[in-house]
Amino acid sequence: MTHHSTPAKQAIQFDVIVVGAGLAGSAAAMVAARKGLNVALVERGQKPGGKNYFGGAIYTHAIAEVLPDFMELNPPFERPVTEAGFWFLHPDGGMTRMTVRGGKLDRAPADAYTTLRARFDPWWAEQAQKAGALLVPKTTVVDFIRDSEGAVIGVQTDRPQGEMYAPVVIICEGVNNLLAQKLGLKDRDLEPAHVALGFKQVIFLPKELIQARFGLQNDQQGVAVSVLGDVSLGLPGMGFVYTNKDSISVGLGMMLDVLAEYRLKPYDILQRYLSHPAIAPLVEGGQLVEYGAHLIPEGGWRDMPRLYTAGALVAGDAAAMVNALHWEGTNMAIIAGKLAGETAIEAHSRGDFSAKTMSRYEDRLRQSFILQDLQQYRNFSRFLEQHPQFMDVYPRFLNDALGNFFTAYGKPKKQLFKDIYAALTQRRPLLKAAGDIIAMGRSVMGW
Amino acid sequence: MFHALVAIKQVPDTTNIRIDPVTGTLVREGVPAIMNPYDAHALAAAVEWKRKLGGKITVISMGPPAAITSLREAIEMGADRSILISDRKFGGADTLATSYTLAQVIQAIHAQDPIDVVFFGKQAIDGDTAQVGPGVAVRLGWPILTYTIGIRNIDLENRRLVAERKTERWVEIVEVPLPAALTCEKDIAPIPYAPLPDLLRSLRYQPEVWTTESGHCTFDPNQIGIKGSPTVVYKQGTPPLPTPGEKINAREIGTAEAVRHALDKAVASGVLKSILGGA
Amino acid sequence: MAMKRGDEFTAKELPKELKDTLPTVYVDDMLMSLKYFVDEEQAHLWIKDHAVCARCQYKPCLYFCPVGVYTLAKDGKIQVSYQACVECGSCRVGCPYSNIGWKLPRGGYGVAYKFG
Amino acid sequence: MGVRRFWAFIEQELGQVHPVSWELLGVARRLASQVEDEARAMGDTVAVEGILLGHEVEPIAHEAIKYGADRVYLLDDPVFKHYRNCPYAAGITAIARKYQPEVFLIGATTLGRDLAGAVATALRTGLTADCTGLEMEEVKGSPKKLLLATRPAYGGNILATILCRNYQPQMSSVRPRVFPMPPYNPEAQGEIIREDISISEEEAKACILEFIHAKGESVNIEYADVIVAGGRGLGGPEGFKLLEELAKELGGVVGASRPCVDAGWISYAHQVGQTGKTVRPKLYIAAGISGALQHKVGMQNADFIIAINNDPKAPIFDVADVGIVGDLYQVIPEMIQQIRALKEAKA
Repeated sequence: MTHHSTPAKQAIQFDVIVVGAGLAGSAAAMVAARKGLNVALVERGQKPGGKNYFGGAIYTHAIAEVLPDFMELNPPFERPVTEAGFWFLHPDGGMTRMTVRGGKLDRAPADAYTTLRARFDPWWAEQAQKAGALLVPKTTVVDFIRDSEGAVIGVQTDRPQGEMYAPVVIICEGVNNLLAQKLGLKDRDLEPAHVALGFKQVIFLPKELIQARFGLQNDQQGVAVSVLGDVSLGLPGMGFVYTNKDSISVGLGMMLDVLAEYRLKPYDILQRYLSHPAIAPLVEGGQLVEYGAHLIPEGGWRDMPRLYTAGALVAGDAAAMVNALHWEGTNMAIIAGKLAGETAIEAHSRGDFSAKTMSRYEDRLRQSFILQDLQQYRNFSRFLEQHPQFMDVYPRFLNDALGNFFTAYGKPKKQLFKDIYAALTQRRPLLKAAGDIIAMGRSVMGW
Repeated sequence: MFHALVAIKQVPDTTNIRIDPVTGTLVREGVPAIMNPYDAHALAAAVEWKRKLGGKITVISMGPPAAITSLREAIEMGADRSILISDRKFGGADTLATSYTLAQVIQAIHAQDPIDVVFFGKQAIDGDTAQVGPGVAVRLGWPILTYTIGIRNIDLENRRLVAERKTERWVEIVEVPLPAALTCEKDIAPIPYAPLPDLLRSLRYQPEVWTTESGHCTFDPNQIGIKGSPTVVYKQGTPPLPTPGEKINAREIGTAEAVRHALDKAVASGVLKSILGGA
Repeated sequence: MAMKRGDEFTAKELPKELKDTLPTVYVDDMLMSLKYFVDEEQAHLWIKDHAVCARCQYKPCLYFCPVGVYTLAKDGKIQVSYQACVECGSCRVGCPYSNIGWKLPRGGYGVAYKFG
Repeated sequence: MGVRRFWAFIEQELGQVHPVSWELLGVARRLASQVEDEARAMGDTVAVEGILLGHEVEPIAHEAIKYGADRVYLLDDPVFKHYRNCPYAAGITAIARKYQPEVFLIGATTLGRDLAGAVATALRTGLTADCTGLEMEEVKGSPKKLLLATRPAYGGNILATILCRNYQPQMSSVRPRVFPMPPYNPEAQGEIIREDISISEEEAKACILEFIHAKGESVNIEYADVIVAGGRGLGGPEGFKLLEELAKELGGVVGASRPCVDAGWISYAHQVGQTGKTVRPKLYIAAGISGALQHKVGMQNADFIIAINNDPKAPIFDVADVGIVGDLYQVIPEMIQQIRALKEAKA
């Protein structure tokens, strides 16, 4: 922490410095720059998106809040999500599918689009540049500059003569929130039990082949599914499959503590998942164009840092804004970025960057779904931790039950229901199962 | 005051090119363009000497409009001025036409603002010809030192430069009069991690654009582009995929036998002949 | 029942028939698809104290790193080939002894995803 | 009655001739024979001629004749004692203008590549660099056969065949050790023409102050004939002592893949591959190297590759001429023994 009383002579001065040109950062920069503020959007990668890796799909309701006419600017989405749901993989090679298709999902613009971050993020940052923000690439922020009262008045980058000054710094550094920790907004680093390691392959396949294999008519249709059961060896984790224009993203996320304790190699698990009899035909003949991995802050509410201090705000993954159950993180990042940008505008109009003014950011978050959802699901990740059955026992039960249900093998139906009942109670006594359901209900409803 | 000119080229990042395993062709989809790595090290050397002697650096690049990004990156690395030489008429130029075009531009700049040293990269990683540097030097009538791995001294008063150049058998220390041209190996200088002010300046810098009609410099239409190029690509293909050699399993036939078999094949190929003291 | 730290950390074993379903994959094959701007001068990952690694019985870092940066040298020390790193942070967070030095690479260096 | 001259530059330094010079004479002879019939039909003759510059180097001219040159143009002058770009380029340009060769080949060595670019520009003609294929063939629209020069581009991912239509001479720099050595005929007869072209030291411009011969640690793996390279499979720095022993036995140097250099087992000067050096040895022995693309790019041009790895699936086997699946700590000592035995048998 370097303490400067007055900025250097020809100091590099901005109204707002945003750290990280990801979904939250570019949104914050766009909103602030639009109101005429002099914004520096500092990105450590060669270009925005180069350091980001996700499932994944982006929700357009959040984009629309920041950029209402986004469809006219033809955003580099991959495919609209016209089919979503769950696949349960059975260890015996079978699969049960529960998906929703068409109907509401066929609206245009769609609710969600599958996306590739190295293609989308540069476009998203470009909108911030068009609004007037200055994108400063290839520069890593390593520390803060604070005034005598400890208010943040700038950042220290790792470049020679690397100080940049601004009364408001918006931290969108991503899941590894070392800057938020350095600023004292969080007292300890991430915990293995609260973060999932996502690892995935992007596999090139000709468009027609993707459409044939996933039952899609054209490239204006796409699939986004969560995959449970045998995908993560029955251990806490969730797989996914997303169809892009001419590639598919196939991967999974597993709790880091599980990977560490069972000493599992992600690339072995991914290869096993890809060769599962229900998945292999979908990727067959494809060419690996990229493998990557990224942490997901599943802890949510429990791991959230303080969101503001004098002269600084935290948004996106850096603030652990992820709701694992609903696959939500990108929309929260974008809207939190927007609310941070609005707070910066308000502070500049008042000329007051104290913690009190900065706290308006948290008020805005409370009024939005972000803090309400995160608070409601605050116990969900602990619940999952304490009830691994939802990753192993119940998906297997569901597979067996539905498997039996759909096989007519000439026994009286009474026997069929006995078998289904047995398939559950062998694995989990009825009373305990009931308890699990209630526990899940409470953790989801936030009681 | 020291005035260096650095000629750079924007090239596809060949280390990033994927070969389509099925067709064996080059997959160029989305291959980013970068500053030719050898040119970046040449520019880094120029920046080091500009900082030592005081002065300025002009960077020129012949290429399509997209090359502007590399010319901005040159400002980030410490250049003061960068010029894009871009015109449809320059298209398809081989090394002879390229050396003519660059020499014309350098002479035009030299006339207004005398140049002490012209820096080139050893070669471009997409063409690997290493001919442009010597070609430009001949047209300017300046001495050229290729494969330069270090500059020992630049004496502006006595108009002398002393540099180290690497040949296959030794390293030569050579002195040449100024103005002189160098083609540089990567060892000549590390790529600087640019100070923030230079990076910010490069973000706002708009490189100059010289064309055949922009009036900055005249070009003989018969010596530029395809018209000025004696060599032309007659046909192009991919090299045959190497057929994998024989794989011997030492665990099955024993280490000694496996090694004997491998050495026999090596001897048969004639590779070991000169090594083992054969004729 | 969060993961225990330090000397209390103990590895668990999957049932054998489940473990046998895991293939062994050559991580280098997957890494070939990745583009890096390698910082030849500065490594952004390091082992804080090799003596701590020597005491670490289970060395989970050799397994859970998604790109296999950590390997065991013949002399028992942990080798860090930082060039393959994709900056996910798992090692910093997952090492039972928090014995891995981790910082972001210099601006512009490190992994550069082309798809993401 | 014209003479269609095929020229080969005889590269020598301190009296020692670079073997590529003889390979060039071999190629020039093959190209000349490809146009012999056409020339006779047009009433012309063909000639394979050498170009030699230096000081008191006449014996080399005689050697050139024994390797197939009909004639050698000799520029023997103190100014040419050590290779310097300006005097050599000026001298060659002068005699090329005088004798108008049809094809002019120069070795793609560091010296040759330095020289060829300057000469081609001075003669305002075409030059194709680093060729791996040369043929004289009929080309639509050309009265005489033309030189088709094939060369690698994009780091060897593409092979391009280049043509130089109406410019003389058609020049190309030729990659060493691609073309065979021509036969050596001790009784061959030929003519030596001394050209007295004097160039002043002032015109020579460059002046060499000192030669530093590569010695000791400074490893020059880029030009080594034999490289014994180690990878992660060695498991530790001591593995390189074993490779050093084998390399010494073969008069070669030790190379390494990137992971070893990062682990600090060996210095960066030894690194072969995309971020290290590109090498073209006669013999490349890869011990414990997986053979990731970034490494293969740097060593796939070796003449002969022996790969040793205990993993049969290792990608290195795809580019190796012969692969041994086994433990390198057994295979390498055995190889050292057998090579010593081979050397004794030869001595």
